[in-house]
Amino acid sequence: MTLASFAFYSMAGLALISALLVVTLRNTVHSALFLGLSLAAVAGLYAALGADFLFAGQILVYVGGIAVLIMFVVMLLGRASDLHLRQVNNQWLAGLLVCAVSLTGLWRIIKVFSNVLAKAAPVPTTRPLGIFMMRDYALPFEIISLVLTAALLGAVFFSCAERDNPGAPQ
Amino acid sequence: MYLLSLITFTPLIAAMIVLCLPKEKEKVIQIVSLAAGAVSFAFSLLLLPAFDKHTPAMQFIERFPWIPSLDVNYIMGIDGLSLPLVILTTFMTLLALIGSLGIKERIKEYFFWFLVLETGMLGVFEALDLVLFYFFWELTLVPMYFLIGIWGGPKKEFAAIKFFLYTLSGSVFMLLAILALYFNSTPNTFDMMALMNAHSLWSPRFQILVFLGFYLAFAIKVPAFPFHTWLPLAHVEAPTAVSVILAAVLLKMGVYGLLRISYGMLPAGFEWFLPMLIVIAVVNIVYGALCAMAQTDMKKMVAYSSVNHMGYCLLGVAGVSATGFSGAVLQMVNHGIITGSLFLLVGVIYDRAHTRDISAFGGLAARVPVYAALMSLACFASLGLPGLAGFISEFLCFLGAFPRWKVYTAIGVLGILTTAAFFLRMIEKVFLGPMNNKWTGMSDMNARELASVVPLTVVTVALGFWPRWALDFMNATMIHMAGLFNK
Amino acid sequence: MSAQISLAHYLTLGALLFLIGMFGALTRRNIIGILMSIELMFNAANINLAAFNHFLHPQGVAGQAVALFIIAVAAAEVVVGLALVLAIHRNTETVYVEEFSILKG
Amino acid sequence: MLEHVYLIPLIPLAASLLIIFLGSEGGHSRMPLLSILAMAWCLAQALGIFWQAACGHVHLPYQASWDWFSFPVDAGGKAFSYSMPIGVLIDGAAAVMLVVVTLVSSLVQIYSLSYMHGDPRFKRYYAFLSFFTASMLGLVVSNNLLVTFACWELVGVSSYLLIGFWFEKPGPVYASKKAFITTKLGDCGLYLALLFIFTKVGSFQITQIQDFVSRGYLAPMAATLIALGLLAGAVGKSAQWPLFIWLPDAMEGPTPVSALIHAATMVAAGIYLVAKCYFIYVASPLAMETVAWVGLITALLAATMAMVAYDIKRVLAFSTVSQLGFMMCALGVGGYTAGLFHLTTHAFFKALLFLGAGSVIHAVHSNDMRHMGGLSKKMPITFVTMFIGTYAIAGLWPSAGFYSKELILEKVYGHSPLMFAILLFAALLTAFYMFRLIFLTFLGSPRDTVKHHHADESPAVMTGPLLLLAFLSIVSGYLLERNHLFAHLVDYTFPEGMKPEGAHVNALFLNYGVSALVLGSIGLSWKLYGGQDFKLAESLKQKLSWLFNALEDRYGFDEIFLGLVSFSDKSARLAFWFDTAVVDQIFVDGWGLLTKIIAEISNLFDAMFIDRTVDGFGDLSVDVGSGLRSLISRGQVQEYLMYIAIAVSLFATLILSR
Repeated sequence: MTLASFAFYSMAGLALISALLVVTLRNTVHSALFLGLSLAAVAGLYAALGADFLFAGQILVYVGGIAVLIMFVVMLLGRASDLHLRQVNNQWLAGLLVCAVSLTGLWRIIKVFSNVLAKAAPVPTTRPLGIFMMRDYALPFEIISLVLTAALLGAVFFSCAERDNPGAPQ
Repeated sequence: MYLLSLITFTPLIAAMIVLCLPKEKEKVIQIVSLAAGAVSFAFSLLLLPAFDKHTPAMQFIERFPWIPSLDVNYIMGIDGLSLPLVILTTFMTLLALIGSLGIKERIKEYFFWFLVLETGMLGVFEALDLVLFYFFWELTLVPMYFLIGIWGGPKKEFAAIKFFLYTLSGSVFMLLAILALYFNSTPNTFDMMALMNAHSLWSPRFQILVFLGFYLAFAIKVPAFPFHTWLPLAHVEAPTAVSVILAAVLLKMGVYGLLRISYGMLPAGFEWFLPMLIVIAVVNIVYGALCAMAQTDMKKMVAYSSVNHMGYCLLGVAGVSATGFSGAVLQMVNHGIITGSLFLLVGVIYDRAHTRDISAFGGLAARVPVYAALMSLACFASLGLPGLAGFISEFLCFLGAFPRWKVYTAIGVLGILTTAAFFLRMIEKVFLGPMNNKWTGMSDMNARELASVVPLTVVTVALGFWPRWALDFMNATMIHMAGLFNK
Repeated sequence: MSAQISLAHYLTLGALLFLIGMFGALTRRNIIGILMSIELMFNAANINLAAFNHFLHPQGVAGQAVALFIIAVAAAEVVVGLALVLAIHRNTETVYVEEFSILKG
Repeated sequence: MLEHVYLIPLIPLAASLLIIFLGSEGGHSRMPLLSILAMAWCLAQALGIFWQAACGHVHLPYQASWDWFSFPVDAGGKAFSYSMPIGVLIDGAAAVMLVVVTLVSSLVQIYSLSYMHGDPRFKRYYAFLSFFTASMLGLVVSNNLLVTFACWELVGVSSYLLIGFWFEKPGPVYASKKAFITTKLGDCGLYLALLFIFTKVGSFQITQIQDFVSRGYLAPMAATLIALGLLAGAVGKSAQWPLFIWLPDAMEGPTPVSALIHAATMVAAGIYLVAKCYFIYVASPLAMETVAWVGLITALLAATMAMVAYDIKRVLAFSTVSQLGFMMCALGVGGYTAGLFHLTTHAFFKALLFLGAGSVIHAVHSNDMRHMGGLSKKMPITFVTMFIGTYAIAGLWPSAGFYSKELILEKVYGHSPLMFAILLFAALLTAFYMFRLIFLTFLGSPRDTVKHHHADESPAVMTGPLLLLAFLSIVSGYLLERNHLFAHLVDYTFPEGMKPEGAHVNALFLNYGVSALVLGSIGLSWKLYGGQDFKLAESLKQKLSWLFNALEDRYGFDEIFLGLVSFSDKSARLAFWFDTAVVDQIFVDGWGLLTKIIAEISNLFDAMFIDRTVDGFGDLSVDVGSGLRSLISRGQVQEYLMYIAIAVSLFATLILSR
C-alpha cells in the first residue's frame, strides 16, 4: 500500500465514520464535534487531490467557521432533557431503504470510472484558481459576494425580528 | 447601444425594484412603475429616427450566446413588422399603467405583474430565436393569469384558469413545433433568421404538420374562430387596464406569430392552409360582429368586436399580398389603439355606475358630454369611419384580400355593416334618448381618465388623417415579405 | 482492491458521504442535526467536484472553482438557517421539526 | 383662386374644429358667426371659380395632387410601393356643385341663426353644420375615389349627428340610426366597387381610371359590376328605390338640416358620384339601363306616396326622393347635362321649400298640414316664396324647374317612350301634390284657430334667405340655359360609338304639351283641396281606401327594413347562442372532456393489459389522489423531504438502469 493510498483510506475512513456518528449520536454536541472532524478529514482529501486552496478554504470556512457556529447554536439551544430523547424519527427505515436504492443507482455510474487513474501528480493550484476566479468567473464571484452579504443581512434580520413584534410569545 | 434590450428589460428591472419596496409605499410603487413605462416608451421612440425605412432586413440586432451547447442564442432584432408593434406595446402599457392608478388593492403585486407582462410582450415581438420567443411567449402568460385571477370580476378564477389552460394548451403544440424545426434543420438551430431560409429543405408534409402546431398556438391567441371563446370571458372578468393590454397587445402576438413564423418559415404549410384561413377570417368578421350585436354587456360587446377586428387582420394575412400584410399590421396597431380606448372608456362608466349593461343607461350625452364625445369617437373609429384610424387599415386588408378571394371579401364587407349596427345601438342606448334619472349625478371624466384616453384619441385621429406615420415604416418589409410567397 | 487510488474510490466515498448525509437529513429530529447532515451532503458533492477535476481535467481548475462557490453558498445557507432556527426556537421553544407545522396548508 | 381651391373644404373643417374647442356652449353663443364667415369665404371663392370658368378665363378640368401616404401593392407578381395621392379635380360639374353647396349652406346657416337660437346646443349645431358642409365639399373637389369615399362616409356621419341632434327624443334617434345604417348598406356596394376598381386599374385617381376605361381596358363585365356597386352606394345616399326609406324619417332633425340634406349636402352626393364616375357607366349599357330604371321607379313610387302624406316635411321629403329619381333616370338615359342641371335647380327650390316649411313650422309649432290652412295672410313672404318654389318644382315656365325638367323629359323621350310616359306621370303627380301642399297650408280657412292665431311671419334672418332662393328659383334656369352656358360648362363627351341613341324630339311641342298637362294636374289639385272643405277628396279616399292605405304604408318598404333589422337581431342571438352553447362547449369544455375520456380509456387499458404492478401503481395514484390532502398537508418538513428523496432515487435508478 503506497503512501497515497494509505492517506486516502485513512482520511476516507475518518470522514465516513465521523459522518456516521454525526447522524447517529444522541448528543447533539458530540454530533457537532464529529462534524468538525469529518470536515477536517474531507479537507485532507482535498489536499490529497492537489486542491490546496480548497483545503485551506475548507479548514477556514467549514472547520473554523461553520462547525464552530453550529456548536455555538447547539450550546445556546441545548437542554439537558435532550439527551434522554430519541433523536431519530420514525421514518428511519424508509430512509435507509431510499439510501440503499440510491446507492445501487449511484454504483452503476461509479463503476464506469473504475479505471480512471490520475494522469499526473498533484500540483498546487492556488495560482491558476485565483486567476480563473478573478478573470473568467469574475461576475459569479461578485454575485456570490452579494449572496453572502444578503445572507448576513438576512441572518441579522431574522435574529432581530422579534423585537418589532412584542405580541409574539417570548 | 443595446436599445432593444433596454426597452425590454427596463420594465423588468422596475418590477424587481417594485418587489423590493415595502407595500405600504403605494405612491412610490406607482411612480416607479409609471417611470419605467415612460422610460421604456421613450426608448422605443428612439428607435424611430434610427430605423432605416428602406430595408426589409432586421435592424438593431443583438446577439449573445445563451446555451451554446444547444445553439440557443439571445437574438433580438426588429423590422418593419415588429417595430409598430413594439411601439404600440410600450405606448399602450404606459397608458394602461396610468389607467391602473385607480387600482386600490394589492398595488405592489399588481404593478409588479404588469411590468413583468410588459417585458414578456416586448420580448415576443423582438426575439429572433425560437427558444427566446417561446420563453417570452410563456412569460406573458403568468402575469396575465394573476392579473385576471386576483384583480378581476366575480368569476375571475374561472376566467383566469380558462385563459391560462387554453393558451397553455396552444403553447404546448408550439413547443413541439419548435422542437420539430430544430431537429430538422442543419445545423440544428433555433435562429429564426436562419430558419426562414431553411424551408426549401423541408417537405410539404412536414411543413403542414409543423404549421398546424404553430397555428393552434397562434389561433388561440388571435383569437380565431373557433378558439375565441376564452376572450369574452377573460375580458369581462379582467380589470380595465388588463383588458386594454389583452386586447391591444396580447392578441397581436397571434397575428404576429402567424406572419413571422407560420408564413415566414413554413410557406408550404401556409399555402396549404390558406383556403381554411380565409374562411376562418370571414367567419371571424361576420360571426364576431353578429355575436357582438347580441350582447348587452358593453365590455363583452367590445370583446366580440375584437374578434371581428382580428378577423380583418386575418383577412389581410390570407390575402398573401403586400397590401394585405401592411393592412393587417396597420390594423393590429389601430385595433390596439381603438379597442384600448374603448375598454378604458367602458371602465370609466363601470367605475361610476358599477354596471355595464347597455340598457341600464340612457341619455347620458346630456350629462357627460366629454365622455360621450370620446366614446362615440372611439366607436366610430372602430366601425371604420374615414378620418379615423380604423378606416385605412380595414380598407387595406380588404384590398389585399380582394384579388385572391373576391366572394369571401364581399361577404366580409357585410361585417362592416354589422359593426356599424351594434356600435350605433350602443351609442343610442347609452347616450341618446331620454335621460335615465338614475344617473343624473354622474360626473364627467376626471384628469386621470382623460390622461389615459385622450392620447389614444389623438393618435386615432392622427393616424386616420396621416397613416403615413405608420405605413412608411413597414412598406419595405411588407414588400419583401410578399415577395417570399411569389417566389 | 487495486493498489492505486482511482476516480471510483473518490466517487464511492462521495456517494457514501452523500447518502449518510441524506439519511441524516431524513431522520434527525433535531433541526440542527438536519442542517449538519446537509453540510455533509455539500461536502460529498465537493469531493466529487475536486476528484473529477483532478482525474479528468488536471489542467483546469473549474471543478475547484465550483466547489469553492459551493462552500460559499453553504456558508450563507448555514448562517441563514441557524438564524431561522434561533427565530423559530424563540417562538416555539423547540428544536424538533415534527413539532413545527407552520408549513401546513 | 382656382389654385387655392383646396381651401374650400378645409376652411369649414377648421371652422368646425374651432367651434367645437373654443367658446362656451349656450343658446346665445357667438361662435356661429365664425361658421357663417367661413361659409361666406367659401361661397365667394366658389363664385369666383364659377365666374372664371363661365367666362373661359380658366381651363377646366383643373387638377392638383399631393402625396398622402404610400402603401405596398402587388402587381404582376411583384410588389412595390404605391403612393396614394390626395388632391383636387375641378371640372364644370364640380364648379357648379361648389356654388350650389356653398350657397345653400350659407343660406341655411344664416337662417338657422334665428331658427335654432336659444337651443342649449347652439354652438355644437353650427360645428356639425360646418363639418357636414366641409365633408360634402371635400367629396365634390376630390380627385381620388378613396378620398371621395372617405368624405362620403363623413357626410353620412355628420348627417347622423344632425338628424339625431335632438337626441333626447326617441324619434330623431331612431331616424338618425336608420339613415346611417341604410346608407351604410348601400356603401357596402360602393366599398366593393372601390376594391374592384383598384384591383383592375391599380389607381384611385379619377383621371387615371377614366383613361384606363376609355382605352377599353376594362372588360364590360367588370365595368358592369363596378358600376352597379357604385350605384348601390348612390342608391343609399341619394335615397333611391329600394333604400329610400331613410329620407322621410330624416326630417326628424331640425328643419334647416333637412333643407341642407335634401338640397345640397347629402342626397346630391349620390347623383354627383354617378356623374363623377359616368365614364364607367358609359362602358356598360346594362348599368346605364339599371340606373335609368332605378331612377324611374323611385320617381314614380315617391311621387305617389307624397300624394297622401299630411306632414308638410314628409311631403317635401317624398318630393325630394321623386326628383332625385328624375335626375338618376336622366343620367341613366345619357342625359348627363340634364341630370346635373336638374340637381342644380332642384337644390335652389328644394332648399327654398324646406326653409319655407321651417318658417311655417316655426310659426305654427306643428308639422301637420291638417292643423294649418289660411296662413297666406299671416305670413305673406313665406307664402309667396313657397309658392314660387312650388311653381318651380312643378316645372312651369319661366321657372328654373321648367328648363331642367323639360331637358330630362326630352332625353327620356328620346330613349324610350314607355319610360317617358311613366316619368311624365310622375311629373304630373309632382305638380299635384306640391300644389296640394300649398292649398292645404296657405289657402282655405284656418282649421286650427289657436295655432293660426299665434302664427306670425318669421324674422328677416329667415325670410331673407327665402327671398334670395325664390329669386334664384325663378332666374337660375334661364341664366344657366342662356347661350347654353350650363351645357358648355357641364358636358360629357361620349367616346365614339358609345353615344346613346336618341330619337329626335320636337322640343317645343313637348314643352307645350307637358305644360298643359301640368296645369291640368294643378287644376285637379285645386278641385280636390283648393276649396273650404274636402268632400271630393274624402269620398275619393273612401272609395280607394286600399290604395290610400298602401301609400300610407309606403308600399311596405319599411316593413322590409324592419324585417331585415329583426332578422339580423335574430341571427345575432342565434350566433351568440351557438357561441356559448356549442363552440364554447366543444372547444373548451370538450377539450377537458376529451382529456378525461382519454384518461379513462388509458386507465381501462392499464387494468386489462398491463400487469399487476402497474395496476398497483394505478391504485397507488388513486390513493395518493384521495389521501393527498390528509397526507401531504401535515406540514412535516421531513416527510416532504422523503417524497423528494424517494422520487429522486427512483428516477435516478430508472434512468441509470437503462
